[in-house]
Amino acid sequence: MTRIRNFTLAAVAATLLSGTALAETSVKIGVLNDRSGVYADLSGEGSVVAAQMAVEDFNAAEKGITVEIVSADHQNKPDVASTIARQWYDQDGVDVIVDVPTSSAALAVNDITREKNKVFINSGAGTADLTGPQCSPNTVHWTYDTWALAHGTGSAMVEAGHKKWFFLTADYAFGQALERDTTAVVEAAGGEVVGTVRHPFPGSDFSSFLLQAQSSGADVIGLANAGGDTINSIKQASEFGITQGGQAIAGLLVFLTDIHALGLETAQGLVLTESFYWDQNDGTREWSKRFAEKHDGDMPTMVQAGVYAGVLHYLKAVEATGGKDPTAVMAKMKEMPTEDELFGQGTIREDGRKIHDMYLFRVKTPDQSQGPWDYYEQVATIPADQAFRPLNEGNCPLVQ
Amino acid sequence: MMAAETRNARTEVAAPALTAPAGAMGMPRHHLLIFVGLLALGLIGPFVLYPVFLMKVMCFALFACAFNLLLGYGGLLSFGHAAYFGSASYVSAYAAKAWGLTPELAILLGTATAAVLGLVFGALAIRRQGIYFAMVTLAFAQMVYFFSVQAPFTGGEDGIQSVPRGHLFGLIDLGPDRSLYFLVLAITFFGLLLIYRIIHSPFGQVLKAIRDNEPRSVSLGYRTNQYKLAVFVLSATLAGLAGATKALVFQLASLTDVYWTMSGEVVLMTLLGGMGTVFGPIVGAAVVVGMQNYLATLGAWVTIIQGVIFVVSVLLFREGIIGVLGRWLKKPL
Amino acid sequence: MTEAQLMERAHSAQGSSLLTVRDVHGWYGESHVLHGVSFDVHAGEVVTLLGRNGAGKTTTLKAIMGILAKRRGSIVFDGRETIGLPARTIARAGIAFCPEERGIFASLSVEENLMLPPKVRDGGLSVEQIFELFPNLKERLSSQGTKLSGGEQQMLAIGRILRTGAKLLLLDEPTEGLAPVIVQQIGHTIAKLKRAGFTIVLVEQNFRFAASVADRHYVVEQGRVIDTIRNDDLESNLDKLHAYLGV
Amino acid sequence: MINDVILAAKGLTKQFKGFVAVNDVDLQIGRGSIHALIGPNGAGKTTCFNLLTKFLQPTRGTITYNGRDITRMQPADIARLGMVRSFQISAVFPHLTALENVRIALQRQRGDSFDFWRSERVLSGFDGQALALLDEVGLADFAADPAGALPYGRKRALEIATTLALDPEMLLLDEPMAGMGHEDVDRIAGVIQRIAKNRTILMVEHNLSVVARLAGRITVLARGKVLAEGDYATVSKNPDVIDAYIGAGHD
Amino acid sequence: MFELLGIPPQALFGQLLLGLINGSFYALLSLGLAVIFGLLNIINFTHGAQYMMGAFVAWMLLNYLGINYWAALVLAPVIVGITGVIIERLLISRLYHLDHLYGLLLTFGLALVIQGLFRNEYGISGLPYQIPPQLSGGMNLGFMFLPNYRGWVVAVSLVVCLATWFVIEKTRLGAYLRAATENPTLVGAFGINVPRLITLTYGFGVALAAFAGVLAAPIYSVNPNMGADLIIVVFAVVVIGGMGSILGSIITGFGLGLIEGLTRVFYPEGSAVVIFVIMAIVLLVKPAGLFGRAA
Repeated sequence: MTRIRNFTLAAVAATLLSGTALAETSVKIGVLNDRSGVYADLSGEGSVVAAQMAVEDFNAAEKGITVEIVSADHQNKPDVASTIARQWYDQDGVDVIVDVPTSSAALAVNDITREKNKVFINSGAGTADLTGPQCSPNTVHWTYDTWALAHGTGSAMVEAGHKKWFFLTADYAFGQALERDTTAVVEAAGGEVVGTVRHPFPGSDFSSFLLQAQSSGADVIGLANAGGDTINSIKQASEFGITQGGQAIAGLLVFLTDIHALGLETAQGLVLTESFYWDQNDGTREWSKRFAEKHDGDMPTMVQAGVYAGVLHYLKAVEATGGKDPTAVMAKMKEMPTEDELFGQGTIREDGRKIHDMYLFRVKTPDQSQGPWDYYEQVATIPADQAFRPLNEGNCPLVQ
Repeated sequence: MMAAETRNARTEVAAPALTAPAGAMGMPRHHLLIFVGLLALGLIGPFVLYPVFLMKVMCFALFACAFNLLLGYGGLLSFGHAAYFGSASYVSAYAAKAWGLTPELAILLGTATAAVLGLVFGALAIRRQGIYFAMVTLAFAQMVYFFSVQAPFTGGEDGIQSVPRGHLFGLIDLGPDRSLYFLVLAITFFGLLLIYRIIHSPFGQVLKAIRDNEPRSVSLGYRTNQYKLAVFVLSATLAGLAGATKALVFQLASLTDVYWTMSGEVVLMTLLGGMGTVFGPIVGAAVVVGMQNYLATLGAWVTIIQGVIFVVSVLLFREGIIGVLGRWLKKPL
Repeated sequence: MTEAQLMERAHSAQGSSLLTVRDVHGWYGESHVLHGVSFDVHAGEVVTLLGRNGAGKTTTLKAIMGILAKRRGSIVFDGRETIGLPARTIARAGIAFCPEERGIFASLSVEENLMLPPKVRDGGLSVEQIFELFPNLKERLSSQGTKLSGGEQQMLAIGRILRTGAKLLLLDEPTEGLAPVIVQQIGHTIAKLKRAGFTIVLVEQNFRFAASVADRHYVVEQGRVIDTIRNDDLESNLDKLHAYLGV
Repeated sequence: MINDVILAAKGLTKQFKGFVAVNDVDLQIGRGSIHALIGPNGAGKTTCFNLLTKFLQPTRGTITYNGRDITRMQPADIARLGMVRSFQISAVFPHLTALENVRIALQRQRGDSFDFWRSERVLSGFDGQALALLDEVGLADFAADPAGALPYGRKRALEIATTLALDPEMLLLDEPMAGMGHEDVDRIAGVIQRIAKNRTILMVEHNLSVVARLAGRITVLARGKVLAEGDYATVSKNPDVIDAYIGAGHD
Repeated sequence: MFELLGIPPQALFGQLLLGLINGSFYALLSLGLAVIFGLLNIINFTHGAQYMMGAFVAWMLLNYLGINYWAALVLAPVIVGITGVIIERLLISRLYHLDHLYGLLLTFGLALVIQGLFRNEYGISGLPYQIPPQLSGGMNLGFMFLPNYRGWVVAVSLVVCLATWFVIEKTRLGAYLRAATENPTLVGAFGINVPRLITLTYGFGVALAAFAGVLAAPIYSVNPNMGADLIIVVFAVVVIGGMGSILGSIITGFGLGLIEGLTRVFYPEGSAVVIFVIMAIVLLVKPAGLFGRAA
């Protein structure tokens, strides 16, 4: 079940040599994500690489912390995720689970982590419920959530004059949540929703729905779906000349790797929100270059970046508390401000929400692109204090 | 219809004495011994292996045995048994979580749902035979799948999560894995004994006759469609029992349980263990679940291995593990 | 009379043997139907297999044609052992089969049915010659094969194997269920075919018909050939035959 | 004319795609008789048989059994009325023992039993009866053998025992002698003769000597129609029948 | 302007046309299944995987060998068809003496293997395959913008379906096929190599699936699971059509595409399930399917 990446560094020797006073702590990190499915590229092996980099950059060994990283494939299924998480906690001595894309899997791991009192640092999943009704004292939601994406993309698009929206929504809980959140934002910003079509999930042919969107007179078509559905929608939108026809496409959950798969020819002009892009500043570029060297030349996604930053912050808390007691470590993580090269400075809120800036990007045209992985131009920054759902609106029981 | 060849191969095997030496419950002694052995394994199991894993094996063993009742003894290959397994899992999860039903009631409700679904789909599906029957059951299962994706109560792709295990009869806390384990063991064992009894009941006799030669059964005055429907419903119900129990074990009901690959998996378990044998599906389930558990690191290779097992079983190994074993021991298992 | 004597008598009847069947056993599933059939057919002659229902006549034809799944013994056609060969190879060697149930394909038109069997060698009849034999067929070319009357279907079933160039025709009860006038027509046809040099093995229940077309008759019972009667000797053997055939 | 008619068909017709297999057949079977249905190959005997046993639905015509119209009934229900058929190829349950084969039929007396919760030991009450029936057809020693492993002739015997277990009022036998050796033919003929007491039997049979020996009344079919009817002597002298069997020459 | 159930008729035409496009895939796939079923009596569960292989082979030809779409349209079906021939000779041919359900199980296992192998090698996010330049862009039909490629899909599918129908119904080879479907023994007794006919038929049915796969590559993402869900819908199409006739499978395929297209307008949530609902109804009324021969 667990791919043991024997990453135990010669901790004892290191401790003796460096002569630090810290008592030796051994930590086991489980990277649980999609390794073969639709999210394998945006999380997958890259997240393991990111976690390893965090351990290295933190110099764990020198600090007397032995770190072992294990990983497994949850196949985007909540039952598989829950089985693995259970077994990791019960049998394999895993202390912290990181990444876990796919909302259903994340919610499952969220539950088990609380039940077993361990630590869960989510980077891959979108559902804002993790810090809303389902919030847990044992969970940190690091990278993004649907509220942030909807808000970023929705408000920015309306501000840019795209007032009339048409939603192409995957007909299941996640898609509906995305649509609902975005609708609220659009309407708050003075836009209107002129139509919605709920497509079966998963779907392969979206032409019929796109045609309905096209004839709706909307300024922008919001894609409230994910993964393969989004890719196919964008592909077919380009085929039907939607963007040439003057309508904009807003991907509500699109990742760098999706753009990579689609190619700029198809994806150009798409507007999307992310919390990290490799080509933002020297810090991100330097780190991403190191990442790419270890990962077949692929640039990191924001999910992988979130895994790095999350693991780093966790290790800092372990170091600070001198142990790995989950309650103490969680308290420390929330107390300490976060700081890393990728997300800059930030905080972790009471409900587990990691707070940082979000960015609105537009996908470049093939002409604008300088080379491989040069895909985004930054349109706007959504400051940290506006990027995420206000603490009191999430219905998180931890927040009184 | 199904497995005619397999069974022909077995005819030389099965030469039970006129009155088989009967142990308790009218079982031949070697069957009784196996049941006792299984029970012993079940009791020792959680002290040796991870109990949650064992519970999963048991749920799937029951599922596979229920499926085998239909395929191995009814001669009907359903390619949509996930529908009953999964819908029961959803209903019991929802009943336990949203209505706060006690676990035994939740399981009962889930099982009853599967029974009703089995009755409706079965009544339609038995109008076709052979490959058509398989395809029709598959298509019905897809309808259940789409319904599960879209119905609000199933939670779409999130599934129904954090299902409370609750207190059995309102008394015994099932939270700890161990206490739940023994409930699951009891349910599984009850299910297996019931299936055994069905196979060896007057009804089971007629069933085997219909499987062997339907026109002849008709000419003897049996309304064969009613028997086929009855076994379909029984099989769906027991599959539902397995699904409902699984929902409590994992505190989760999800789309995986109703997806068509689940229907394929149960066929694989049965085929691998030995269809038409009493104990084969248990072994098949243990092997398949164990493989999924311990080979999970191999990623897509698990699917490939499963596919290869399918192909090999069909080409070379149609009797399955227990079927072969039974031939060696010259005793039907 | 022993088998060997029988064979000898048969041999002396005409020239060289085109088909030599020796001790052929055959099974349908688990039921052992042929128990050592032996007989010969000489080039250019018409022989019948007579016998009661279930005696093994049809099975014998199927064994020769190679479409009986389980068969043993020896069947030599045109100097070549065929017992182990698949039906298609036997067909290519020059044997053609017209089954009892006629085997007209419902999804094929009359023309397609007629043109279906491929030419295996030269010397077959041309389509025009077949139309001469069976003028009815010409008018019904485009209709569905099974829409023809029973007699027309039989003509089609015989007609289509004449095209192929096969030397030996195996006809299984070509008169079955047909009106007398059609039976006569088929009898004429067989006579013409004989004149055209075809060798024919005929399975018949219709004894008078058999008598009117054949050179020799083999009597089949219990999966064996138990007697052979030259057509010329038929009158004198009538009582014996009636006993054999159970009428 | 037959006085006490048990089974009657009127205007029975079956059309298949494009051809008429059974054409306007009238048939009357007298109670307690052995009635044979004969005719050359392709005469429509088996089709007729399947129509009477409801395994095929007639295109036209009516069938009455004991004065009751059964034209639209299901085959299983015909059996419940006491009219049971056999099959041309042996129809046993190969994976059940010979005893269980017979018992399946005996078990029918319990009605449509869906009692899956009961042990099959409740059926052991039938074992004595089943053994007696097996004994009757000379199969007592094979009671515990799986039926599939029996030789062909014994399978046919087992089939008869199974049929008898229902104690049918009327038996329909589809070529009971098909594919049998001499000794078997005699044995089965004997069995049929024995079981015919108090029963009506309608049989399709090719073996004319068997028909001559067993059947009191014979209906000859040819090309889907009734050609002649009567006892063996009458029928065998009928020139049409002789023509149909022996056939007309072409000159 | 009048509206039909709240939809302007122009929009309706557009949707019908799109339904027809989807129907093209159903028709091609169910035709392949019908051809294979006719002669082999096997429901080819691998069909979806073979459709996927068609798309992947096209992708590989382009990316590894630089072979363009047009050549791939011919080459990929041939290549995948050859793998089908190998599968039939090596595996399926061993099952003809068994119950047909074993064929279903075997091909199901094969589908798992093939999909797993592609997943291992290429992941699941999908690979890009561009619409060939000759077919990019589209035309404005007034009531809708029809991408040229979609138009091409409908046209070429219709042509291929009709050509297949023609070959099977109107040629000598087709006569062999139909005859062998009815009575393989007799056809063999005429000197025709029936086993080879069966092998080639399987290869051809598979090639049809692969052809549909190549057609699909530029509009759907090329991914190992693309056939897995589609094939189950096609099974339903086949149950509705009834496997009876070649023309039946074509008509049912296109027809159900249209019905599904309409559902997308009036009740989009139900569009994935409408075919299964129709199947249930057809089963109730006509168990043998619309064009099926009675069982």
